[in-house]
Amino acid sequence: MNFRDLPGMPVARQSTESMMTGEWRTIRPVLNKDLCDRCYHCWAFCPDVSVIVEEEGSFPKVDLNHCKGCGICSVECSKQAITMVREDL
Amino acid sequence: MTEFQFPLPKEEYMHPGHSACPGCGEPISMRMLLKALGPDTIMNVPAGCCAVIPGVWPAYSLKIPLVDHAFECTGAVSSGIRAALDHFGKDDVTVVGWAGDGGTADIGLQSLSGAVDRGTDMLYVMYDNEAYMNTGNQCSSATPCGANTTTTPGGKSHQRTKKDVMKMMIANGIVYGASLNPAFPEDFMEKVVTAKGIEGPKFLHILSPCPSGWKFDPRNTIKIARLATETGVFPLYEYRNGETIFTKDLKNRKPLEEYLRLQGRFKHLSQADVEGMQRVLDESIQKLLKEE
Amino acid sequence: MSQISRDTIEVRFHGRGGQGAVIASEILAKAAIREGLYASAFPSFGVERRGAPVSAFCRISDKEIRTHASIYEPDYVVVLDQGLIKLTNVLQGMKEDGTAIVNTSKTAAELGLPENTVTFDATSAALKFGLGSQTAPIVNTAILGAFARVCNAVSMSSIIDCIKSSVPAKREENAAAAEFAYGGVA
Amino acid sequence: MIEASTGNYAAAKAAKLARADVVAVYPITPQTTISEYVASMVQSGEMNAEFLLMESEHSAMSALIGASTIGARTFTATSSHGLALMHEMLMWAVGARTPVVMPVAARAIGGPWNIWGDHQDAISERDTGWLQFFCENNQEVLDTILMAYRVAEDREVMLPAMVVEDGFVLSHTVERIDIPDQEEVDAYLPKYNPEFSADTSNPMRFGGLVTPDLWTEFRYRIAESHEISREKLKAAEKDFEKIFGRSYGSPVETYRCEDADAVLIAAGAVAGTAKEVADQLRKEGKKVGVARIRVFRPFPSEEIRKLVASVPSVGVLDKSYTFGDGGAMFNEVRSAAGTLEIGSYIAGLGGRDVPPKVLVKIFNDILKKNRGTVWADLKGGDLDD
Repeated sequence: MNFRDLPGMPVARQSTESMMTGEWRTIRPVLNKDLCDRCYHCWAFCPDVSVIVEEEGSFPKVDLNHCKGCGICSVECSKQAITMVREDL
Repeated sequence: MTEFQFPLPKEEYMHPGHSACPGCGEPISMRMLLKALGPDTIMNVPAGCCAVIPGVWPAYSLKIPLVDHAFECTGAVSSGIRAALDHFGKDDVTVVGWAGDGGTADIGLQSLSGAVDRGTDMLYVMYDNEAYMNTGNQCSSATPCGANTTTTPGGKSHQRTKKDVMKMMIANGIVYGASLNPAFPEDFMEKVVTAKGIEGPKFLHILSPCPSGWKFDPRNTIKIARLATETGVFPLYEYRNGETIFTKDLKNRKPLEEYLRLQGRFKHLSQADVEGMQRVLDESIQKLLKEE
Repeated sequence: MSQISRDTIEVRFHGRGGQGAVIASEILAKAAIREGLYASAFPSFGVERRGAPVSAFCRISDKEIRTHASIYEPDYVVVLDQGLIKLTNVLQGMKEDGTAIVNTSKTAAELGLPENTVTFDATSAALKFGLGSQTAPIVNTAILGAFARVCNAVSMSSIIDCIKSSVPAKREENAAAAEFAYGGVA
Repeated sequence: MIEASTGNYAAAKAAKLARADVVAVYPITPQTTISEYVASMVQSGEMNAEFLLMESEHSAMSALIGASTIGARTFTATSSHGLALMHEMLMWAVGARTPVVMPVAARAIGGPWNIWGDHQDAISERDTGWLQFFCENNQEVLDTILMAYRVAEDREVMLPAMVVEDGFVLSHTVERIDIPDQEEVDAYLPKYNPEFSADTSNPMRFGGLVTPDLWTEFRYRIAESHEISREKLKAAEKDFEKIFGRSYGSPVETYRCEDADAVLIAAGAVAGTAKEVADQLRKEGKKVGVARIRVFRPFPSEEIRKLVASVPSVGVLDKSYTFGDGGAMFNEVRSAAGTLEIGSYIAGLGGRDVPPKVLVKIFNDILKKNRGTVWADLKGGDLDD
């Protein structure tokens, strides 16, 4: 990008979706569907908008491109269905 | 724990990929707040974590307009945005000033007071991570007694009580005030929706645990937030028409120690210190219950 | 040498805070402007307090006034309070052919002022028309009437019009006081 | 319509004629009556603006940055400590590209206290990126505010503009001015129509975090807009002359400079007095002229370079002092002219009158080609009697 490409005002409007914050992660959430009762606490408390619920009733999925691996979902899961697993294992 | 099915509106007003630290409490509350307010919202933010989290230019994480400005002027900028919207007949747009505890309780207090005094129709949010976190955990006037920060090293020297901005704002003339905790989403959402429906200056105090500053495992953000209310450290209440109503039970409280021991910022406290703090907390809650 | 072109008339008012010297200078400028002339009026920018000596200035010209400096060599000096004569040299810098207009019941000679002094009892005139009180008469409009009689740069009718549109209260009484003064000066 | 008007009344009228949408004020001498006039015009319905009473000048500027981002035409006024307090937000307004227009009733800055006029406040903001105009009289105050909106809000400029009137010397002096008709002003000044404004139907972030990777480019774009504003201002003044029949020779007005042996460069109301003195000195056979810097930002380097090259001796009068070497305006002139052969004169600080006799001394000193910094009205100084 050179100076000519800048807008006349410093307006930012490109979605952060292109930022691959999943790279920050050292542990990742793994869901045990046998235990999950789809309470969606994992979805509600995710700071990174990285738990995806496609429609009501479906199992939550993790957007690994963006999930930073904080592990809040694993603690807030009402059925302890999420475990955090080391990325390199 | 509150049982709820699909507890929040599904619509997202935040993109993934923002710059918050893993486990940060701020984007959880921001996400909930926007779900409650909907798209007809314009927000303004000062310096602080809230200026960094939405992303590095040209990337931007929210799906509402956001206006950046300097540290001490959140209230004033909200007033200006509101005035312009009113002038153009856009009174259906909610104006949100979203600032941290330093930007509110310290450097931004004058501007907030001015905006409340002017009767600006705005939702002012103090997301409270109890220190200057964006500069690396320096003590603010919202830092609790005894907490370790880089400017209260060791923590023991910090014996001031947390500044009660809500009381100041009530005296200043807000039409609605509430404390909000993202660990209680239904209560959180209800209060935001209530506030949105009232015209005038509203002040929301949101507890925002900070894993790096409070020194806890990021996975415990919501757990700690919940304990803050369950122990009585962060009572949940609503202020309206001169009355304060507690929205979560304050009578059956968990021991303060459960909350403190999860956080490295309090690890230097002796058992006697903790007991002393429990006594102070109990006394203050007795007082609160009498006021209700 | 005067650095100001003589096409310009320069007036300096001396009064006490609250007597209306500043308003008088502004009314005079407004009246001149109403007549199509150029004028400027400004107070001495001091720390003004009620009763303290103040001065105000007015320039009138048929050309654009570019000078933005105080007046040091006035063509006219207008004194709203005879007590000021003892306190300050009200005639300081006045041109040799200049004229002083002083609010007093005495004569110039009695006050030790030179011949080119016109005296008029503006205090009595003000009280006659109910402007201010015995202790604090508001004499500015009356003395403007006297000034208009002495200096014909601006017509009396314009001054009267501007008094009526400028004074905050008792417009007719102020105008009448000015008319009375205009007729009463020898 | 011909009226008797103080500089402050002229400034308030200009805000009304420009149809400012949002006005935010905080009182400070000698600006206060601007706020009062606007308040009464809004109160009476003569002016249709949102009127915000702020708790500080910092907040006034902050509120306007917010309002401008929504797409509102914005107005405030300040002086001295108020301007200094705004400093941070002056910088912000530039970076955010919010074209706020603000008269400054220029005044000394304490301590100790001094409420009177000089240029220290405005001149100290020369690095903020605001366009800065210095006016000679009250007509120019009104006219320049209208022109300032035209230039500031141009999509290729998008910079805030400061219109400086000398505190008291203009702000509180009644002068004859011609107040234009609303229809004429409407024809001259289109509605503010920015390329971007905060709108919920097209959400974006106004500001954001810009890293070292692009900061230079953003700063360059501001510098570029300053350059563009030069031509835009000339065009704005030309159009102004067509409609209103007045112009001011932006950016540098020269008066009897063509054949001059000595030229005094000055800004603000004192330049008018200097013109009178130049006429007088010419009658005495001294060939002197006056160059008035009307536009201080962007600095008219090219015009000044040409002028200085064409005149045997030049001096610059500053109503402020920059602690370094001479006056700020002097330093700009010297830098643009590329010569050390220029005199710096400091006078008229903190409300001290600059009478013709001081200007005569300065002209004579310039004619003698004295160099260095001269405090021209210093009691006991080089030019004292």
